Amino acid sequence: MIPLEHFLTLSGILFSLGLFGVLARRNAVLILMSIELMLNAVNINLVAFSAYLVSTEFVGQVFALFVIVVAAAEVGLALSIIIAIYRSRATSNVDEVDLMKW
Amino acid sequence: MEVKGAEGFYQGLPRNILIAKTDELFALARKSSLWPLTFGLACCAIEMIATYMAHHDLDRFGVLPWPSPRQADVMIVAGTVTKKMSRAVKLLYQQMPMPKWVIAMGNCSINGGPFASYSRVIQGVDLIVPVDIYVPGCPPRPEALMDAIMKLQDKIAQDAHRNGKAK
Amino acid sequence: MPWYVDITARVGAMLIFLILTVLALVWLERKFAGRIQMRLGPMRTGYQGLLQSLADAVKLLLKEDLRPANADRWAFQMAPFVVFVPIFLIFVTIPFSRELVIRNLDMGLFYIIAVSGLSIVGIVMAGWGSDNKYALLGAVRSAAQMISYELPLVLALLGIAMQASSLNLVTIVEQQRFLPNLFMQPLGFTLFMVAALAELHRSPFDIPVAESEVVGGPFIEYSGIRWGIFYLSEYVNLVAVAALASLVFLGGWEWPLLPPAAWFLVKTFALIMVIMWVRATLPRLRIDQLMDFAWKILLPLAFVNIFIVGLYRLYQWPTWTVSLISLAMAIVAAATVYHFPGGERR
Amino acid sequence: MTGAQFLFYALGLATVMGGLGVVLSRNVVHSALALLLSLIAVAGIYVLLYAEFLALVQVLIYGGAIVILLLFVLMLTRSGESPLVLDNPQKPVALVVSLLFMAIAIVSFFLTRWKLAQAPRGVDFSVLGGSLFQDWVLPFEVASLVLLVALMGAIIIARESPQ
Repeated sequence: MIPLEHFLTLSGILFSLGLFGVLARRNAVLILMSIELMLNAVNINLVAFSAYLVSTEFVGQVFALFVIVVAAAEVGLALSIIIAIYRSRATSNVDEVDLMKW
Repeated sequence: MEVKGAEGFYQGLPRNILIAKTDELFALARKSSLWPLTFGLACCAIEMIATYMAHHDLDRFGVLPWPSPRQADVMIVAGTVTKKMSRAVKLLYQQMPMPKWVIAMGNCSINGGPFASYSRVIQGVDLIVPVDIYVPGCPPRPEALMDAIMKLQDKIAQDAHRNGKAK
Repeated sequence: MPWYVDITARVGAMLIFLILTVLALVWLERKFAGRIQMRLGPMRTGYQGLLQSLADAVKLLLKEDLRPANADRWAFQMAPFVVFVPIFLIFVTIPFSRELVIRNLDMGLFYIIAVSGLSIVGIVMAGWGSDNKYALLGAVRSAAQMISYELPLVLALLGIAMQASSLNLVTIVEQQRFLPNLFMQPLGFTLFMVAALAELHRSPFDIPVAESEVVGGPFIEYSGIRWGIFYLSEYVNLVAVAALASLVFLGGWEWPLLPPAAWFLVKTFALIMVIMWVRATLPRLRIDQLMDFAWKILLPLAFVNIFIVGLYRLYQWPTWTVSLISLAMAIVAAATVYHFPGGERR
Repeated sequence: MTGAQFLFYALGLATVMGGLGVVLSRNVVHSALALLLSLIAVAGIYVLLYAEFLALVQVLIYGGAIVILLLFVLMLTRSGESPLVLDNPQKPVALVVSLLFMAIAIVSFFLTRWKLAQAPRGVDFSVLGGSLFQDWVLPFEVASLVLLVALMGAIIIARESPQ
């Protein structure tokens, strides 16, 4: 049997990889991909909890399902925003789209 | 088939035991499945198309026109090759994977034909690519093209046979 | 027998069966299209050209394996396998008869839908990795088409799953012992077959690989055995879709007289012949017509199909009413498409 | 090592390699393909956690749809010719932050006392479906509404010329 901690460690590594990607990357699509990694790390946690922990229900799987739904919606919307930005600015570099910051 | 570095391997073996026979077997497969590149340059192309069509049906020989040079075995140069076009023809030939063959169809592609004295016309496609079979005619009839394909099949079989025997 | 020997034997047997079937299908398609076009098809290679596909296969194996200088090494060389493996994985759960199956999964239908979507990635890899504008164009067309047509395909299968209350293919087949789903849901069958043609890149939806527009699409730069794998996977996909349709719509092996697996193969090959017939008959659609057709006609019809099946399940209607409504809808849809063909070119 | 353990470590390795590919690759399309590898491996991990349905959903949604969408947009925006454009100047900081987070998370995973069940177990697919449509029907409907709104929003935002 694989200990629960190993699943959690895997998800921790995956989450920090996603965090690194979000912080270090400039391209908007790459940032989106890193966010997907983070969501997946969370999903691994949820499913592992639902399999290993004491509970009569399996809320973890249901939640993971909803996370996937939200991820799909998020990707669709974000990609359309990226395309709109690319049309008006000819760039998908998030550091160049900072007009609203000051 | 030209394989660099394979000579040493061939030399160490007695003739005719295995390599020659497999070569001939491969040639059998190759000659039964000659896929020409789909392109035509001038009026000969019309005859070539007629040969592909239902009445003559080149599919009987396993000849299936293919649009991309990467998947083609035979190049049928059907028509006048102008200087401007010659670069494209040469490029297409270079893009085809080995082993590959060329059929020069019609007088224009053999030696310039009626345009033999024109400076803007290549005086025979064999000046730019190596030609295996020449089909004379202006344009040749479909039967002539079919004959050329059968000749090419014979040539492939004979080449394989000869490569196995004499060196 | 240890489990790994068992699995290897099953998968190997399936692989050999598929390769032989594909060789036979290539020959069959050339003969069949030839007969339809009043030609003979392959004649010279073996009796009636029976060895033609073998010759083609051997020739492709021996051809030079080219890789364009600017192609992306990794994506270009991996793409054929990324296309082939998911399509082959479909066959893990396709039952030829009740026992003759690699592994009967409880969620077989959903598994097939999920896995078959993966091969799009391989096609996009091929198109992008080739560094060729036609290949890229073909790959983008292919991805758009496959994503659009996956929806009606999945929704048509959803109708079946609702009716059978199961995703297990064996259960679905056994429920059709008396009445194949074809007669129950003619609309669903029509939707499935049309969407499947698009998924298979088959005429009249062969826009991604159209020779006259994109010169063979994503596969343009491939030669030799890698191209052969693409070709193989197109035909394996054809077999997979026809097998799936014969399982969920035609009742698979559940007919008397012949042995079960024979019935299954007969139905599968009949469907494949229909697909070849369509290919030899119809011209190609335009890309905007293709998208319009998926989103404005097939998708609403798929919802209607689900609605009808839902009403049937909820109110326990007699079977014939559902068949009649479904058939009427299919006919109305066909008439609509016939009278209002695709819009004008913008 | 049992088969399941071997499978877990292989899949975990694939997941992490894919993740590394996403964040380190210099080619955006390679990043997307590495993301696919990682996500498929995660689907395998779901199978090890007795969540077959979720694994299939993962393959269908991520492999069939999301990665394709990402590839599409990468090709439409043609971004990232040079690695300079891809990475921020705050890369070292990001490295430190993420390593720190990883350390804290892993340490806390091992220090926490989990209320473990007798054995890891899954849930039958039909039970999951029943629960989804009975106990969770409101979130389910909200989720479908979210998808619909996102779909319409995406079409409106990405449309070329609003007329």
